[in-house]
Amino acid sequence: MELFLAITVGGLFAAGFYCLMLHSIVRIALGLVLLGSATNLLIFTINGLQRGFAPLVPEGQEALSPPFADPVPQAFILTAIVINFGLLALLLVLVHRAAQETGTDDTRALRTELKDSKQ
Amino acid sequence: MACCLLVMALCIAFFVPFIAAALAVLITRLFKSWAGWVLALFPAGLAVWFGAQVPAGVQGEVPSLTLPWMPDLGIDFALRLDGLSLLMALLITGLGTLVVIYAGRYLVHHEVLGRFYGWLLLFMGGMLGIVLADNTLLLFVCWEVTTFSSFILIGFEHKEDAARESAQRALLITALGGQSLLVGLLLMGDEVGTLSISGTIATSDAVRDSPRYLAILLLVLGGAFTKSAQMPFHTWLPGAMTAPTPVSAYLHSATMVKAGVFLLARLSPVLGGTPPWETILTLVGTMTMVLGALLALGHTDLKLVLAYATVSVLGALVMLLGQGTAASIQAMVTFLTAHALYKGTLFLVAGSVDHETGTRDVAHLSGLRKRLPMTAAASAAASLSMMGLPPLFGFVGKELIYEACLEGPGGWPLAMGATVGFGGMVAAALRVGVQPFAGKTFRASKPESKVHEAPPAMWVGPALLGAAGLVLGLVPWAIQPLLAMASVDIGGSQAGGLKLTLWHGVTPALGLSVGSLVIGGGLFALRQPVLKGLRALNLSNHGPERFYQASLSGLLKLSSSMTRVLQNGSLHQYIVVTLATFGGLLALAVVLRLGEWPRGVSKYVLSHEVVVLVGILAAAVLAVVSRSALTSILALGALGLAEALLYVFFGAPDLAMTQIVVQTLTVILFALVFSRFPVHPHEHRFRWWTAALPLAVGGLITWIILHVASTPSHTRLADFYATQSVPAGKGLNIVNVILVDFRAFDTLGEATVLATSGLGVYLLFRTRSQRKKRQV
Amino acid sequence: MTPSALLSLPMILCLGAAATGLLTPSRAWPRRWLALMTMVSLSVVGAMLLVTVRREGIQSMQVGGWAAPFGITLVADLLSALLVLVTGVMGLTVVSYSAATLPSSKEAGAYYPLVLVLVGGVCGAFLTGDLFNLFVWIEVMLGASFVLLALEARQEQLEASIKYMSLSLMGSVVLLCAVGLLYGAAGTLNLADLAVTVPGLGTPNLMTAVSMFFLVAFALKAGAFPLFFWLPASYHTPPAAVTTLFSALLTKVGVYALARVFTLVFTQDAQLTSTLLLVMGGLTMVTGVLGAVAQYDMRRLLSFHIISQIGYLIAALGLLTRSALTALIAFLIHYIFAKSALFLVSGATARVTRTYDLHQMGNLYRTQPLLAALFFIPALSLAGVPPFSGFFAKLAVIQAALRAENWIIAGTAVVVGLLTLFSMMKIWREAFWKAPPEDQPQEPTRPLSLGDGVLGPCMAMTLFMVVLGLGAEPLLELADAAAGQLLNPEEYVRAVLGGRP
Amino acid sequence: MNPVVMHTVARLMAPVLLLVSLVLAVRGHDIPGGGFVGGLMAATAFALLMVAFGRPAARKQLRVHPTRLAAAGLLVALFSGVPPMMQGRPFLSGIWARLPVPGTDGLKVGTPQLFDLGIYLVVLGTAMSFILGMARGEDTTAPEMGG
Repeated sequence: MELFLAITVGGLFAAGFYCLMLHSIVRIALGLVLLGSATNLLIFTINGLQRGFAPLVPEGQEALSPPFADPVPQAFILTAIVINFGLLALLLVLVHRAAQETGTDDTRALRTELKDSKQ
Repeated sequence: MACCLLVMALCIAFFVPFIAAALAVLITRLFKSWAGWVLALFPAGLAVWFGAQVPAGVQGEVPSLTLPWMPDLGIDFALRLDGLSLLMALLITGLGTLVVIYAGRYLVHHEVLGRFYGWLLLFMGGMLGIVLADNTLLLFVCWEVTTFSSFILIGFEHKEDAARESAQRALLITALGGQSLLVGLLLMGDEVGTLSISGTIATSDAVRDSPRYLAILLLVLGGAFTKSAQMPFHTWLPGAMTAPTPVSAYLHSATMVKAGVFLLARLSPVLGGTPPWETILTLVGTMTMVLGALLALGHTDLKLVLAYATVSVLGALVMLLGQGTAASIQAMVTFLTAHALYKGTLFLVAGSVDHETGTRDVAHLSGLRKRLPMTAAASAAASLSMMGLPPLFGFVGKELIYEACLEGPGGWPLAMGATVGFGGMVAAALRVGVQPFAGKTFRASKPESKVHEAPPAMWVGPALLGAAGLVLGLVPWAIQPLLAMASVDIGGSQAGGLKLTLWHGVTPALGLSVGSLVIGGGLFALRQPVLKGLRALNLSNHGPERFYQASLSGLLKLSSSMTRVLQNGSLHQYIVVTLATFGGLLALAVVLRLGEWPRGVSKYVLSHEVVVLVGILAAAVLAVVSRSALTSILALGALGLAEALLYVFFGAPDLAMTQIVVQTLTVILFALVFSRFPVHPHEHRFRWWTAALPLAVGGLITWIILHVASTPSHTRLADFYATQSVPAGKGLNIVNVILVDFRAFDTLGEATVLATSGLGVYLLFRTRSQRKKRQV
Repeated sequence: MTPSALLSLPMILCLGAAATGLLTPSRAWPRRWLALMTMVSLSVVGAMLLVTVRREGIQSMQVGGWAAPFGITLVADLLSALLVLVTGVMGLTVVSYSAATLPSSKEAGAYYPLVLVLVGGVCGAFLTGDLFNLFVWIEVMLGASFVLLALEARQEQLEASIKYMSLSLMGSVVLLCAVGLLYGAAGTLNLADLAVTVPGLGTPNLMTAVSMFFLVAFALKAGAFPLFFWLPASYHTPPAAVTTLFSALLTKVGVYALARVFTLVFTQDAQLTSTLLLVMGGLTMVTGVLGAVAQYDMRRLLSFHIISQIGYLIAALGLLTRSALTALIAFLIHYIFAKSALFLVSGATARVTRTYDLHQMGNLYRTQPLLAALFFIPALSLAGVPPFSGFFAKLAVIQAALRAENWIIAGTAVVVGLLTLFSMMKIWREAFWKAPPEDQPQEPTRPLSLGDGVLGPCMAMTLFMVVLGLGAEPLLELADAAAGQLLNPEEYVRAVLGGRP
Repeated sequence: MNPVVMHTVARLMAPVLLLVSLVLAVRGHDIPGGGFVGGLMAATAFALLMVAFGRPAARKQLRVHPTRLAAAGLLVALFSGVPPMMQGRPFLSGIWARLPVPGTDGLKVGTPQLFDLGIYLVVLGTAMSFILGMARGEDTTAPEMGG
């Protein structure tokens, strides 16, 4: 399974990076979502997968005995998902505001940076 | 005890100019037009103190102190007052006193006179520090103090373009040399294991025998030559004449430009006496001397002529150091002193003439001696000294030079070169020191009645200096012990035994002296054709000057074109370069270190998992290639759901739940943003060559994941949590216990990010609606 | 107070004050004073931490009481403690400058809480001993910086924010991958635990590959060539106080993290990684300073200089000798102060001239003497002119390069110093010396004085520079000790893991 | 949809959603769930109110400004780590107690749960910032209705 998931993750990375290379900010944001998913799956895969067996201790027991899925990457991913989501929302609002100002989401419209170095 | 007091006094002497600089603005404000006299007390006091040290110095007493300053870098606060230092210190403080008095009058109405004094005294402190320092880096620190204070002084009339231009040029050239010097000194320090100058001198063989000797020598010479305006670095000095005249007199003739010569003298026991040293110094020095003299004749501006003549003299001094014989060192020391006296005078005289008549172009000046008698007398004494006529001190110095050339390895050819150089100087002296004052007809830009003698503050300095040249010429033995001491400090005991006499008898040197006078007289007589010829040649605009201009504009061009290429405002390009860098580094690591095929990765897969994986990839591809925004968004949603399914299959229900919720919200957010503005139809078409880079990076990441996945999995952390979650964490859901207990700190940060972005979103929308409101 | 409490206090203080600030009424004064008080306390905590570490060695604390590597560890070695102290001082400087310069409507808003969050994130990044936690604190810091940058929502700021965010988030993705891969390869993310575990894994090649992810991620945060684009694209848009805060702290976290992982975790393939760092550092120096030379906007010029100075730091890290790391730390501290002073002065200049465009300024040497002095000293210091802090810092770098016989880095450092001087003097010539352009109405401006509150923070920074220049020895000694700790991880490991091997 | 039906649905569903969200948050320690998902669920309840009754009404129902809610949540989460420091234990150490609740063998309560409650509030506040902010952003053409 790791083999196939690794290929999928690579594919997701490729798709995400491809989106980043497009001239549209919304597509860039979309690419970042894809990259977020790719990263989460990477973390999920990385320390070995376990079918079934969620890391929940059965009621009344003191400890969980193997086999069970590694809870550590899950905790990492949960944290990462939330962080990604928060920052993505911020980015989208920025895109939204910038588009209101410029009327487009094309990155080529974002060139006021050059204003003074042309002189 | 007495020794202790002496050392303390030395230490205080080091700081006096800095204290004076700090007080300058205040004192100027308090004493107004008397400020010059008051401030002059500081250098005057120092001069007296240094003068009082001469007898003890002659006895062989060398006060020194070493305080640890930055032992980690090997920098000590180390001072040492040997003969060479003493001579230089006397020149610096003595001339400094006169210049401070002079400037008080010269710039009396200037609105920022206080600041001017501050910078001038700061410079004096740096200069004094250079000559007193016994640690190469302390010397360097002071060296740079003189560099940037002279930058400000050159650009003192800063609203004028020429002043700023010259200040920048001086700074760039001398700072370039400074950097070179720094590296040289550091390398030298590493060779001998100390930065102490006297320590280095004691183990000088280590430097000369080192394989890095040549590099060290060249780097140090880079510093000395730029500071002392040797060819081809001389171009900053004539430009520096935009500084007020007192500054030129002080920095650009008597002190700062001598710093380079001083440094060479100081280090000649360490670096000198080798074939490269002799060759380079003699060659560069002679060339500078001759060219400087030549260039001096091509100008009629008093200060420019003096500046080029100074270049010429600096060349002579360097040439003498290159010879390295006892005689040449003695000649160097003597001539350095003579030059400081007469050149200081002539600059101050030029300032007075400019101040009183409103011009300093020789072509428009003559017959001033009646209106400016004191100035004229000082000028006469100084220019005679410059010409090397007896009974002035310049004559003593010049005779020594000829003798040294004849005796030294350079022999007759060098002596001839010196004669030609001095011939030029004679002509220059006639032009600046004699021509404006001589002649019957009065000529100046103002009517004769309006031109009168400069105020006392402005003639006392030149008069004293001129007189000093005369007195020392008549009684040279008065200064002989001091100069002898300095010679010994440069050339070792074999350079001792200096004998100064005014009359040597009829010697070959006297013949050369006469020769140079004849050449000089001839050049002066033919001054008009010479001037025309030299102007036609336009020497100062070729060679180094061109090079400086070209490299400056080349730098600016390089800079702006590089910025246009790199930081061109295109987010697309930024992303591509960033991605390419990432991919490139990954490829490097994979090619160099991780080339073998990953083994032992599980290939076992269930059919429903394959379906989900294919679904994920298909959704991703759809999201990427679809031209419809809606399709892309929906594909994103589908992708999230498929991902959640994977989490369910592999034992992560919390993850699945969160993933579904978050992905739903993401899709809603995208939909909202997309619905807000007309997304003009995306012209993007899927292109394989655009996809090559992302695919390569994705492939590399897959490759690395496979390698990681082929290592055995680690269960240490998971086992701990599985056994501790219930007893210690009081929770059955291990993932949740990790989030709120084992790694709650992460969650705290996560919550902060979330709250911050919520705040940001809210604020961004608010600013918009507020702006709308204001518009209404 | 116990040392362990000291370690968590910076984050508790900053985040607590940020949250409390948002709960206070929307007025300027409560939020301003809360921020000021917090920064003062943070500086005190930083100083206490530094003293404790200096006296008793590296301090560590297990958050939640879970032994490393199972919980999250906070660790303060000399470098961390020093950086926390500097962060506190910078926070105080920026807050007091903000109080003097910002309109009260802005002060009453979310400005101070955001600054506090940013500072808290930076402290967290400096103090954490866990790589995933480092990721989290970097995101905290980034999140706050995104909002601060976009706060006024003018078009150029929106643009700048979008560029800054896109590239930063790309870096975060790489960082998260790096962390994930390292967990997969080593089974732990605790730095001390990694220092012990990694050599025993027997997969040095894999570690090299993983280290590339960290290199890219942190070099991007640090603003190294060729990953610095976000920096000049954004730093010239927010108010001067915000730019100062960013320039003082954000890129430093990247440098700090690079130093941390490449001295503690990825030491197996030092040949390759050092070479990469050296190449990167050298090119960063050169491109940064060349970028600056052509600029005529004061803040853009200064922004490019951030990059060139980062180059020195990365090159020093690449040399990886004790003297090079000493130089790195001394340089880092110097440069935080120098750069901040210059940005603060640029803000003060803009208050007087109402522009950042050098073409439009002039004659400030006469009209604003104090401002001129407060520009001149940091400018010289940045260019490495003695006797200011920059000289000794740069000297240490050059000396380290010479001793390592790396002539190229030494030469580059020297030449870049010269070009830095050139571009600083360009500001001096244009803004302070030349006559102001004629179309610029010459309104008689009163010279700024210390009483205005604008120059106070500039003055403080400049004083630091003079003190750190003439009295560089204590800093150098401290930096040397800190470099010793970096190069000998045993003490770090012992402090975190206790007796456990 | 018929506004009356919508109002009724919202009035009925919102409290239920809030209740479920609290359960998710509190029980998250033992079963899948937790402060994050709980907070989002609560936000959904207010979103429902907004859809039914409009933005101002939802804002009023929330009572507290959303950013202040998030700030308060952050403060709660931070504060849950402070009591152990008073005992000389590290920040964020768990303190547990068992409340005697009749009919059970006691209800366990602890600072980690308080922490999770803080997260719940942060998420609720943030989600409401998004939702209310977006809703305000939406009617940029309409005159601002206060709030």
